[in-house]
Amino acid sequence: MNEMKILSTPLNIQACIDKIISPQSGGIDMFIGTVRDSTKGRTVKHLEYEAYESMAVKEMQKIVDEAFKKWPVQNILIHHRTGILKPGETAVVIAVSAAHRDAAFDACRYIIETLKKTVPIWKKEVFEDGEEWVSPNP
Amino acid sequence: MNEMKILSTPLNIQACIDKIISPQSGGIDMFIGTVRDSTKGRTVKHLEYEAYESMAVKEMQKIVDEAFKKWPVQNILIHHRTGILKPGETAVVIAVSAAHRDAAFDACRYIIETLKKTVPIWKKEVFEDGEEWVSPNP
Amino acid sequence: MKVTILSFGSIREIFGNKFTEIEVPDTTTVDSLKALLESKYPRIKGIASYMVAINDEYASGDSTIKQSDEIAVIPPVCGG
Amino acid sequence: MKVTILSFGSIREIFGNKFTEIEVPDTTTVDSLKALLESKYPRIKGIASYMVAINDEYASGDSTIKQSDEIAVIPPVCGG
Repeated sequence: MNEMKILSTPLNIQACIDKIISPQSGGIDMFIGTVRDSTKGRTVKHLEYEAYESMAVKEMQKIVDEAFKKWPVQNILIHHRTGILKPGETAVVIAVSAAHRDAAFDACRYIIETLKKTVPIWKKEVFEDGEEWVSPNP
Repeated sequence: MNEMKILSTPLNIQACIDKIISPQSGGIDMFIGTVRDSTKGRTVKHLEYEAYESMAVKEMQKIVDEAFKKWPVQNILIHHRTGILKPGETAVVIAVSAAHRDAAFDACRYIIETLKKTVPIWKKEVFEDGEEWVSPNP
Repeated sequence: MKVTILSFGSIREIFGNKFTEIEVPDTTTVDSLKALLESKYPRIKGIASYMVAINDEYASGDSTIKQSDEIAVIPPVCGG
Repeated sequence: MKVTILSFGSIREIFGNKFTEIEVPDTTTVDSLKALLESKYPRIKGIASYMVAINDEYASGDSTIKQSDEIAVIPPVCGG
């Protein structure tokens, strides 16, 4: 099973787990990306996420296909939120189930690393005194 | 924040996340260990988990202390269940929040690896036609 | 021919709109489209390594653009 | 002196009970306790590298046991 979604509503983490948990799995690794309240000492009011939805889902599918090729994993879910998110809110959930935990850990980490490089999603940090599109880490 | 618990009731994953999520964190890595329905081709009816509770919590604390020393992480939670668990049920939840995801991933993986080696918890696999205490992987 | 360019993030803010119409020669590559956009919107030259996507796929500089294509300008992505 | 031994998992099943009373010399090390247990319950010799814990801490073979200690026999652990 795999499911990729771009959502404009709050992500439901328990629902994500319910979708990928299975009696064939021995473990799930889940990454939850949340909005931090500060960047380089500046207080973040909120973040604005924007996605090129049709392409983002296709790029997510490529990452998932690659993960299935590289590791013996069972189910993969990626939910990414768009719109205005306040500090503490969840921007992304990546969950991977596998018979054995090493595959789940490796695939989950690969997916978030690659998502940040290839999936067309952008975020703008809004501070008390300005705003800035976030650049990818070099 | 850190919280280590041995529980005889079903683990509540959403409650675990609610405890460790924080506006200071940029990410959470969570490992969920679940009961598989088969081992080496044999169908598993259920597993029986047993813990030396007082010592298990102390050993968990040692692992958590070490993780805080090794990585810049913020909150760590370990909930481990005991008693009879059916395939698909959750035996352990490990959740780590950090400002940056690398620390969360590394610490979470370290914790589950070390827990399996040092924390006094045992499990017996009950099959249709017999039962067996599970040996640690060599 | 007239093509409509989709834009996002920092580039959308420079263009001023999510959809931008632009007149291009009938045979246009991604690289020549970029040159055209950069002459019209010089500020996008400040954006490191933005990409162009054609029909939801990253396109190389020598890819040719057809009028029926969905063309998008993609500043450096930063999801998660 | 008489000490009570806590046991778990496969060793608990061999002992037949979670709590087992055993008579040991007044000055007994972990290694000599293990030898005593192995002579009384030979089947535990089949369990690879079981440990003894004193007061919730893994104890080395030369640690001495006091009557007031909480002593536990720990087969190879396998949580998660």
